[in-house]
Amino acid sequence: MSGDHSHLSEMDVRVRALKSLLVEKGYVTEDAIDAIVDYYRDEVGPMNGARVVARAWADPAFEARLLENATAAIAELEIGGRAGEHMVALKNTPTVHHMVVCTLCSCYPWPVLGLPPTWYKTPAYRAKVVADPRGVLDDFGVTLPPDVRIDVFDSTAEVRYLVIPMRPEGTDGWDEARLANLVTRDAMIGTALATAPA
Amino acid sequence: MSGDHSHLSEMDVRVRALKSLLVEKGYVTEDAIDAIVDYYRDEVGPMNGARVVARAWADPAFEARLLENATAAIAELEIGGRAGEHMVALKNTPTVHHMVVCTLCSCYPWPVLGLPPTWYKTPAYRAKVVADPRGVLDDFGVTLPPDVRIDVFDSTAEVRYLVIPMRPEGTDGWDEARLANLVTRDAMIGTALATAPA
Amino acid sequence: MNGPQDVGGAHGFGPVVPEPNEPVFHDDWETLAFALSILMGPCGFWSIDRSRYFRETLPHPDYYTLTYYGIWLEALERLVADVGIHERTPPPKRVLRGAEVRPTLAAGFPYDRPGPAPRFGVGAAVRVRPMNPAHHNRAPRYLRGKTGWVTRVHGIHVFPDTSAQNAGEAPTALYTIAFDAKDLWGEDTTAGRVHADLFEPYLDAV
Amino acid sequence: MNGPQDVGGAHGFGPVVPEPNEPVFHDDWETLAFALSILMGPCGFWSIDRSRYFRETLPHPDYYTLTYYGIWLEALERLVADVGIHERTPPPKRVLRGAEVRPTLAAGFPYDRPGPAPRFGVGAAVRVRPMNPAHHNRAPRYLRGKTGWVTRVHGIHVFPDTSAQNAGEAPTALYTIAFDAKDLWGEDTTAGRVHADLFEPYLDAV
Repeated sequence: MSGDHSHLSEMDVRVRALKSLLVEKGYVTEDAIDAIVDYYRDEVGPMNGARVVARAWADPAFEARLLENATAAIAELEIGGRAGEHMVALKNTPTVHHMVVCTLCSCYPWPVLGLPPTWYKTPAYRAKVVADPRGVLDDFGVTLPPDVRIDVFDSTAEVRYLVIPMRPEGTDGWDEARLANLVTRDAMIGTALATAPA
Repeated sequence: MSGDHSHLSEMDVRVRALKSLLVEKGYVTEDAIDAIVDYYRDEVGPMNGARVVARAWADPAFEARLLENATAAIAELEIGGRAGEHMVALKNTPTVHHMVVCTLCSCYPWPVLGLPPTWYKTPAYRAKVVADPRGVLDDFGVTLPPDVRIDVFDSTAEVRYLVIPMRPEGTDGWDEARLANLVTRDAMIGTALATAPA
Repeated sequence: MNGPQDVGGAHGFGPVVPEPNEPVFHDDWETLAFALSILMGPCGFWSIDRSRYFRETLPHPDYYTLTYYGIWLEALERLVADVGIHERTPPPKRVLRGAEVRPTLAAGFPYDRPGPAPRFGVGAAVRVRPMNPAHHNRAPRYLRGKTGWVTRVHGIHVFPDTSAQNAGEAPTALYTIAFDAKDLWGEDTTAGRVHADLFEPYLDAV
Repeated sequence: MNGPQDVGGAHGFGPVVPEPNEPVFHDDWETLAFALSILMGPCGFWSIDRSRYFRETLPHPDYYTLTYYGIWLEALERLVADVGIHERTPPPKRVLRGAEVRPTLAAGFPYDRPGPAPRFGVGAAVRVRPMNPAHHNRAPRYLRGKTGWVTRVHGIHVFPDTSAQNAGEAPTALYTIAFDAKDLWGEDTTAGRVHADLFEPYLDAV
């Protein structure tokens, strides 16, 4: 996590050298690089997952399909793809809260959440959450009642997990677009709750 | 394990500052520093353990006492002290070979072996020997027959272990001083065998 | 591979510190390291499992001080060297052109395969085998030797252990296994259950 | 403390590389770091267990890149700061003068104490408790949850967990426990048995 500028420069030199080699060999093209960066910077992100969650809150039949086969249900919203080929949705309840991690690397459901935040990939999070999820919630300023059971999902294969947070009180009759504004990235990882309406 | 000179200089500066503080506070004296360095550099080392092993080879009654109560038997040779208060001797046989490690830090039987070599304290040795002792022996150029069982002792408390290697063939009638020349440090840790007579 | 990547349950890494309003990429080199890593996938020179193996074989101090895209870059350099791309130009399986990127990534790369029927059903008690392979393996150390129960059968998936060794996909059943956190950590836990996705060769019937 | 020190069974640290004709100390700073660490012991400001705790709480990258005397020096600096020696001069239990060093070190500092009788005898089957305490603890991770048998009863010793926390010596029985290496590592081992010295509070009857 060095912020040392000479270090960054070295990384810059190295990645440019690698890019030149791979472009020269014909394995990578400039327009493909631009396309992939645009895609993950602009099109794919937590707004996708928020739409899924909002629909699940608003439509019990969709929620049932999401819990039965998340990959297919998410595809109904034309969301899917790399690192989301085998999705499972985990529904939080008043008695069970879910948290997702990849202790062995950085597995994360890209199509619904975008690329993972740095903290998700740190040894700090990966080490702590499987043994002390309440300690992690404390790091995020979140406290759950002691009788809530916390279930942690370690993404050790190609299955990817989306947490469906509990729908906040005071949102009866809200449409999906309005509900989606309450659904943060962290709420869909399990390190936060859905935002309460202002 | 950096050999970087600026790093060593930093360590030198830091340890001198600490020494000045502790001397000034009256907790440490210059003559005590000199005495401890002399003691561990010149008086305490594998030659002590070699005397113990040679006597065990030469004197079956001593060997029996060594295996029964190693601390007391070693004290007969006026050897003992810090990091050797609770000694256990492990006798290698044609069917069982012993190896000693401290996976959690650097515990080592100082009175009989002196201060540990660097490799004994490295993560490389500590990580590998408890699962793959034959791989470690291979690193040391030692091969044991496949039917020899290798027992590893992890020094996790204040008990310290001394391996009694097998007495080499062709040493009948040797006196203790001559036998002691065959007993190396590594043979008493278990990463080597006693030296065969030339 | 019981390497620097296997950190579940470790102490000493400090609290989790989220970065407010974190950008998707922090630096141009991270962006490029990411894009190159993804685009080399379809070329078919290595599997995702092999790329993970090359990440987890970085030295511990590097693994714990680099950013994650730094880990990716180091591994990508070593993968490229491993294939011999500096010396020769092996034919790629596929090269993604700009217009193909979006539809290809949106279609994804599924890991389910035809293969032998799963041995265990939901509710079956299973024990993760005690093991310590030096090769790539996706049974985290904190679960090895522990007993849990099947909560989901995912069908048949590519087996990472062989895939990472260029030894074939060897498709095998994949399960979600639930563990009582107290069986893992004794009293030293605030978790209720811990679930992980584990492959049939990692599991024994109890 | 499941920290950087708990490396038993880990991969990725490379082969063991002995140094031929290694000197006792490589540099003057190592000599001095060693001497200061030993001489501060009799002062009584911290136990050997607490000093180990201060070593194993170093950050992972530091623990894996420093020499071992570097680890000692870092810990000693932090111990001195923890006691507040920069600000005040707490009275030492004992200060070793030059002439006292040799006889004191040759006498040693035994860790056996009077205390309650051991619960287990030689041959008893015991299981190391599943646990993951954040405090200092001397049951290595690779043995937690594993079953072995008592091969030696060492009597009653200072309990490191409490001693490291300045919570008293709490003397308790110490045993050597033998484990079949296959119970620890499955087929991935060349060891026959692995033995460790474990304290009674770490053990359950089987």
